[in-house]
Amino acid sequence: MTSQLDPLKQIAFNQFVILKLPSNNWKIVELRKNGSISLGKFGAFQVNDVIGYPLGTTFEIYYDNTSDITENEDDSQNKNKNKNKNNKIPVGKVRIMEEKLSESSNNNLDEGEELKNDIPELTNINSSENNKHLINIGNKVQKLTMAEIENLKNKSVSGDEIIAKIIDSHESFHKKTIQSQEKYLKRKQQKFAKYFTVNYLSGSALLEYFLAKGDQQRVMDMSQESVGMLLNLANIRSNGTYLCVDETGGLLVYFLLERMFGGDTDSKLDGKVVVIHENEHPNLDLLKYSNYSEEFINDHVKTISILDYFEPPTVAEVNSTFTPFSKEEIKELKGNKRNAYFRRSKLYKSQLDVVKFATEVKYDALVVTSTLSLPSLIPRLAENVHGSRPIVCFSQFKETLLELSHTLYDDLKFLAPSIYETRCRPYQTIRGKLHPLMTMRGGGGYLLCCHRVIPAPEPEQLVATDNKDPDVKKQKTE
Amino acid sequence: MTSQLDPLKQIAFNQFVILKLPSNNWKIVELRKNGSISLGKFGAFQVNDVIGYPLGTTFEIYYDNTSDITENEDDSQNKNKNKNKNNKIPVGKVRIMEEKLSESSNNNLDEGEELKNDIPELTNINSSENNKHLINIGNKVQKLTMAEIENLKNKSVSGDEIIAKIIDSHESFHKKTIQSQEKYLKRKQQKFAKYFTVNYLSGSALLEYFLAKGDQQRVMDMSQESVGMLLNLANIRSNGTYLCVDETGGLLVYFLLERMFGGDTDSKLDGKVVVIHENEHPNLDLLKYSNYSEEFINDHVKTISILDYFEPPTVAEVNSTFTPFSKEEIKELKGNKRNAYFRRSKLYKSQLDVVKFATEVKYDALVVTSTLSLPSLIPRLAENVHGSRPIVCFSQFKETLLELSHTLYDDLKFLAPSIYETRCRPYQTIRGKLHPLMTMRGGGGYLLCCHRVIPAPEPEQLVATDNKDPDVKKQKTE
Amino acid sequence: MNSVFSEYKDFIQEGDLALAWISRNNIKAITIEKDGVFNTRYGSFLHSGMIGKPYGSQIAIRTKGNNKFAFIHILQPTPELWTLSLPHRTQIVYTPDSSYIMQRFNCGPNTRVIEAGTGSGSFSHAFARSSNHLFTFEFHEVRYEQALEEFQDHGLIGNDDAKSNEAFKNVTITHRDVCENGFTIKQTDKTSYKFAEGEDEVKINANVVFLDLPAPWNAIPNLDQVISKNEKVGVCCFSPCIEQVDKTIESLIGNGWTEIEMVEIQGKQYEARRQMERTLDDALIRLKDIKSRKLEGVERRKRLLEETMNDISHEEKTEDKDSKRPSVAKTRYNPFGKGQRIKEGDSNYSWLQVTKVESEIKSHTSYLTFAYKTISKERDVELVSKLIENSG
Amino acid sequence: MNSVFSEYKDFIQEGDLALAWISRNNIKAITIEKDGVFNTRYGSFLHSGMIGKPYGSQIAIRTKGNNKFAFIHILQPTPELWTLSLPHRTQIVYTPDSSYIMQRFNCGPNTRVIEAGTGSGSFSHAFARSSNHLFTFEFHEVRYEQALEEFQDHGLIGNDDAKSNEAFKNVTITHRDVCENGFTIKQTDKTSYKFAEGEDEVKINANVVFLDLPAPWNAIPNLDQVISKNEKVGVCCFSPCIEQVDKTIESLIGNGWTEIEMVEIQGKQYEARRQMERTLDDALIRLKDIKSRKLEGVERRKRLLEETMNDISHEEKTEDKDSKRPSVAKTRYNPFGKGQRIKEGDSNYSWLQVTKVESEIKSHTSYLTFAYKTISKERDVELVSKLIENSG
Repeated sequence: MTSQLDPLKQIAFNQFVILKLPSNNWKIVELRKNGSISLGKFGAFQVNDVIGYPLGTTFEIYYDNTSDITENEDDSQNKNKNKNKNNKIPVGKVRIMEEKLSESSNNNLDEGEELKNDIPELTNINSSENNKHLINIGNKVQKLTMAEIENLKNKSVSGDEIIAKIIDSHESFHKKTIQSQEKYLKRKQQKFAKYFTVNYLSGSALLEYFLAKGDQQRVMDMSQESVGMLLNLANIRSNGTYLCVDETGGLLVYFLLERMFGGDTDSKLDGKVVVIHENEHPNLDLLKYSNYSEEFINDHVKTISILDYFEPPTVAEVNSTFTPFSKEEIKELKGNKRNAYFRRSKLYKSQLDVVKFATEVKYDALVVTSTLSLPSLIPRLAENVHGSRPIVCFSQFKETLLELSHTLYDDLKFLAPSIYETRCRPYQTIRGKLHPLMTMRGGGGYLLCCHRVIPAPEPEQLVATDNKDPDVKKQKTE
Repeated sequence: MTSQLDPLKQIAFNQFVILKLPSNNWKIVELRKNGSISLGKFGAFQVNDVIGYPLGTTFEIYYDNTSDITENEDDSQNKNKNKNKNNKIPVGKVRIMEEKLSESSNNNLDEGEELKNDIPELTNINSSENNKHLINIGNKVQKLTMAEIENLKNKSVSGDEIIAKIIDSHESFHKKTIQSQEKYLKRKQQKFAKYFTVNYLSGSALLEYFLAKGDQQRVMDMSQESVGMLLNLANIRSNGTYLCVDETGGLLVYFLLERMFGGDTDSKLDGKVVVIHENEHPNLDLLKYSNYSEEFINDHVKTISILDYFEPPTVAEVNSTFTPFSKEEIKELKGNKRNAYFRRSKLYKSQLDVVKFATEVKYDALVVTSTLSLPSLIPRLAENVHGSRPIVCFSQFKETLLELSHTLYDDLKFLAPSIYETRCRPYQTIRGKLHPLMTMRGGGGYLLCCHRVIPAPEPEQLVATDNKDPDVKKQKTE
Repeated sequence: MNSVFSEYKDFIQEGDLALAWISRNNIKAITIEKDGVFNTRYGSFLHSGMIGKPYGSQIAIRTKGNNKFAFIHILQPTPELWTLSLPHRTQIVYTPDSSYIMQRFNCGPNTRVIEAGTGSGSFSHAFARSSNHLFTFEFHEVRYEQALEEFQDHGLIGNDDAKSNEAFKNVTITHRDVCENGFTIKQTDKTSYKFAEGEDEVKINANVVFLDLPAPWNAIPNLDQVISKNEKVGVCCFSPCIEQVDKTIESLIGNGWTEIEMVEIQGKQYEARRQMERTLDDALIRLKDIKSRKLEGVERRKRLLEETMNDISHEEKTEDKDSKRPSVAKTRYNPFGKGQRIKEGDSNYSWLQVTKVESEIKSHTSYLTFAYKTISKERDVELVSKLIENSG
Repeated sequence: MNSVFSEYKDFIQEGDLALAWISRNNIKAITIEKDGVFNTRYGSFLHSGMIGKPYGSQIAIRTKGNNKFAFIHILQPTPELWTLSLPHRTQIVYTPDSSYIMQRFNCGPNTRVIEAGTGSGSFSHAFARSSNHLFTFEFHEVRYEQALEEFQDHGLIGNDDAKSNEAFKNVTITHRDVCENGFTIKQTDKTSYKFAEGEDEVKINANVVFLDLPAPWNAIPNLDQVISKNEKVGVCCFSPCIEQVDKTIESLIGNGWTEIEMVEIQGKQYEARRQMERTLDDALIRLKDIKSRKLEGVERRKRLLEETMNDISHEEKTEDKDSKRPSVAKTRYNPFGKGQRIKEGDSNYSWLQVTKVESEIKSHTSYLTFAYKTISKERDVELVSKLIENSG
């Protein structure tokens, strides 16, 4: 194999990446050789131009006269975006842009506040004088017409240059208060800036993508901090075999695989995730965004329906449906017959896998994001969890975990179920203007964690009376 | 009436006040003329010596040789404290002491941190050099013996002076790190300082007293912020008539009266609190700490058992039990007969009050802190709440309010029940070392608030189908 | 003029300021007029249909277009409801903060409050309810005029600070930059205060101070002139950024304020919801049902195929099942109503009660920095002596 | 030596480091020895009774003194359980913080981590689990020695950073003041690293950096030498005070780090409890019962009194009832078990499930300041050209 790009570090072909746009929106794209990607009002670029740079790089799109402004042929993934009049976005060139200093300047900036560092001519006058003489100005005093701005946008000008021109032509800009100047700049930057950041499509980025879209329900209102805590509490390692219920369309599995294999499709580590699903077919759609090969997924992810899992066939039953042929017999098979044999053989092996994962394997953790009633589900799934291994359930609602917690308390096979809440509180991280963001998404869900244990056989009657705590109360070491 | 002290502003006789001690403990005492109050290891003082100073003043106790060190006669309230060997605490003199700059220095200081401003010779070296050469020192290097310290304590020396001496005699003090020096000082200050602050016994102070004692259950795990929000959401004013269930031993009523009358027993405002209780007798014990007269309480607080409230006698029934005498008849009554008549007359009037408050009065708010099942209690109590008036329930557990919330949602007499959580997060407020306190009490409870409304008679069938929101969905003003 | 904020009213009357509750996030202030109309997207509510009804009444009309009904509730304003009715873009001190500040200062009929600046006036209403007098200062002239008019309309403006049973009219608003010019109010000032004959300066004697200013440290030195001298006075500074807190603490220390403590208040609101209880057993039965129906279909198709063709191997027929599934309903047993629109709480299903926090929470409003000061720590020795001598 | 931290073990074996779970707040590390004894207040647990049992087994003994049983559970350590077993006075990075940091950095088998300082080593265990290699630095010599020994005992120390299926031994600990002397590890250093022949300096190439230092701004300038050059590298600084955050941001900006964001993590833990459901109707019946029994008592006493005395007025007898109440049980109907000790969940009563937060919560641990840096934003033009030319 020749020298290759490392898709975990560099922007590589045939990789899904997530783009961050000036509007703070996210866009997931696949990087196809010779393709181009349209970002709508933020311009369009050639995929080849960004390949090889480190993941996380921010590019500015610019248009100069020498460059042949090719019309964007548009990827299928962008079709919906371009229904408006100008459905051919000119494809520009890209150059590397220095990132904003503060995360807040892109993402988490509160209304009416702007990164001071970016705009050195604005000083922070901390006095009530500030907006005493505030003037209420609209767009009227703006001398550049929209047509002129559009023209600038299609010329060789960067977003920052356009903004500078707008400010120059804005009569009363300098009469505005600092705060409203900042607001104005911010708005204009978001409107005209043509830059994007190519980020690694981590589980967290994928989660953020859905949350930013307002699609909380799809990901069960899970937060990054909750899933991080789930993975740690479940002691997820590269070499474990984990039982999993995932109602987030594969996002939980995406997270598990990332933690176990680092997103590396060539990983030689041998961990496994066994996914139990309540419908006929599993829904792990989101794995399509991962860079794992089909082979990798077949090796490391097994899916079994609850019916097959809880009422598996016996080995004898499976064997009765299929008799492996000898090598010679296989050789003799031709065409359809041969294909049919291999299909049946594959089905047979997967049925044997069902038997194995449903009856033989003891799991190293049970991790669940499910809207099925947990008191009915968890104790039965936990049967095959090895002693001392963690059980971690995520739920959007504390009340569902409360129910579960009481059920597990009353069962000596579970040690000390506890409900956890973890919340991340981001700050506007600008020196001189530090404070927590004024608004945040609510929610984020809750976790229940306990350990599977094996009750001592002897004195059960004594313990059973004490359902709050399976251990001796007040017992202390000397 | 001659010039008097204002017990809302100044330390006055026969007033309950709450003392703050150097240990950050609280102590409630009544200020009896010519009495003395013992603070145990923090000394003792004469009540007369503190009378007339503003509430909130901090006093230092000192002992000089000229003062006759009278033995503390000890108030009944301090009896338990003094069972140890030295049950006569010498009564010292007091002088006004300047308060600590930061609340944190008394109260909320995290382990291992100390008010820099107090100890100017300590500088904050922000380097990992700090405790590189940390020496583990115990009490061994302390040259003053405990006896010597006790001697100093009984002499004319203030706490700060003792500490200075201890530092002088402490060989390795200057070898300690800043942090451990601070810790050491803090510990010594708490041990030897003899000062106390005389605070107004507000509802919040009384609440804090129980919380600091670890008596969360007694006050239903209520926090100051929750009760403050309850009073605001319930729109408590000086001129309302409020229906109340108080399972905190009168603390909620204490808060209501404070908000309504400002703690002023001479108030001419005419608000009323009607307390419904589930036992034979109401428990408003904590009102004993208030400075209200019996007359004031009789005028403004009415207590009715749930039985009398929900199944009140009729006016006719009450009238049948008692026939008022004419003035002449009363004049003729003598001795026991006369007393008995007045007792029966009082009972009669209170029975008429029961009828009035149970059947006639429309209340201006319903405020409840009760462990009775709220879905069974609130709708019935709310019958007599006037339209547009708030209903606010405090509960230790969100789940009890959740139940209630569903019940009220399904009833058109209640508008938009919502559950509120409010939490105060105090900071270590020391310049250069600002951060939220590392640990806090959990809990604080939850509130449910809604407004009593009067359903429109006509189209009930339509509304009843929409139990989530009695209003038209998506309806907007133009 | 009556104040709807200081008196409990039973019935909706002409001239009242009332709140029309359309939904949780849509509450509008209306003044009740005989011929008034309150227009909403769904139709018009005539004020005449409200007058005379008790406060809290639900008002129903037939909606435009279809034959359904639309409802609003008419409420008497309270400071808290008033706050909710303000447009969210206004800078507002919300109830979790305002109620905590009021509680911490034991606000009640003896409290004399200074507030700077007035801003949207939402906190002013709450302070007015629970104080002897509120002195509020606004440096922005237009906002001053607006607030003055509003407070007058709301019946709050007045010198009446007697502890009486009358409706309180206990708010004074003054146009002032308190950082530059302090808090004293004189005859010559632009203020709502009505000076009495010979009265030259208002005796403010505040015991509670609330500073909602970008630079409170400039106002703090001016407080000594106007706060009560012989009692403990509290101040609270309301600042969004931590650097402001630091400068505030510096100023408080420099000006002799003590017991300095900064806190944050975090308020959350939850809605009661229901989540369907879906048991494992039901899910299993459902899968079995699907499986058996599928097998039936396969069998039937197999028979059909066998009847009509003979050239395709047995195996392919089986493998093909997915693409040629029969068109019968996929499942008969549907315990969770999959594929149907189930209304939350539908009584055909069982539900667990759950709480759901708002989708967007106010994670930060401002830092609250509290401090206290007692200017004079003297006592009236003569009075105290007299009290001690008196028997009692 | 096997690492109990990097391999799943099924059975308790001699030599294992195990955790004895006594209660939620009392978890002790023990090394299983043939003749070992684990002493608790209630009795002694013989290791021999544990060996050979599966991990997670409950171990029972008869308690001292009485004839009851005492139990512990024997668990295999995980980084999270290990953290719980540490004494609380130690400065520990707790799971809500550590798990968030690891998630934000997508920690996994390709992550190369720098940690300074090692401290209690609790976070080191979690990093070791999910990284290619962990380079941890501790400036305090005694703590360095302790941590080195502990990591060795736990089977974590080693140069093995191959992506293999073998037990990871992927921790290097170095004694170093990283503020003063940076992060490079050389032959001459006091370190656990085993240098290969001719290897003079460790190739750290970290892509994740965690700084738990009082003055991270002194260490930040030293990072460029040891972080990976051709990828985006993340740093997280862990500081309790806001002023430290400010200085950290200043330093990060000065040293070319971007996307700076500070966050706080707030973790809470809830316990499931039950609260008795006490209905109004039951309370009413109870009061009626009390009332009727009281009337009975009054009537009976009245009869008694009337039989024996004649000189007390009727009224007084009635009024006296409180002091001369008959001695019969006060209530017969006692739906809430008043005056009795009711165990939470007692099946004679009905209960509502409730959650209760810990009585003391960790309201603040530290501020987490994140930033990112890509030292080289070049691309290998030749390689990219080749890739583009290849058909694909």
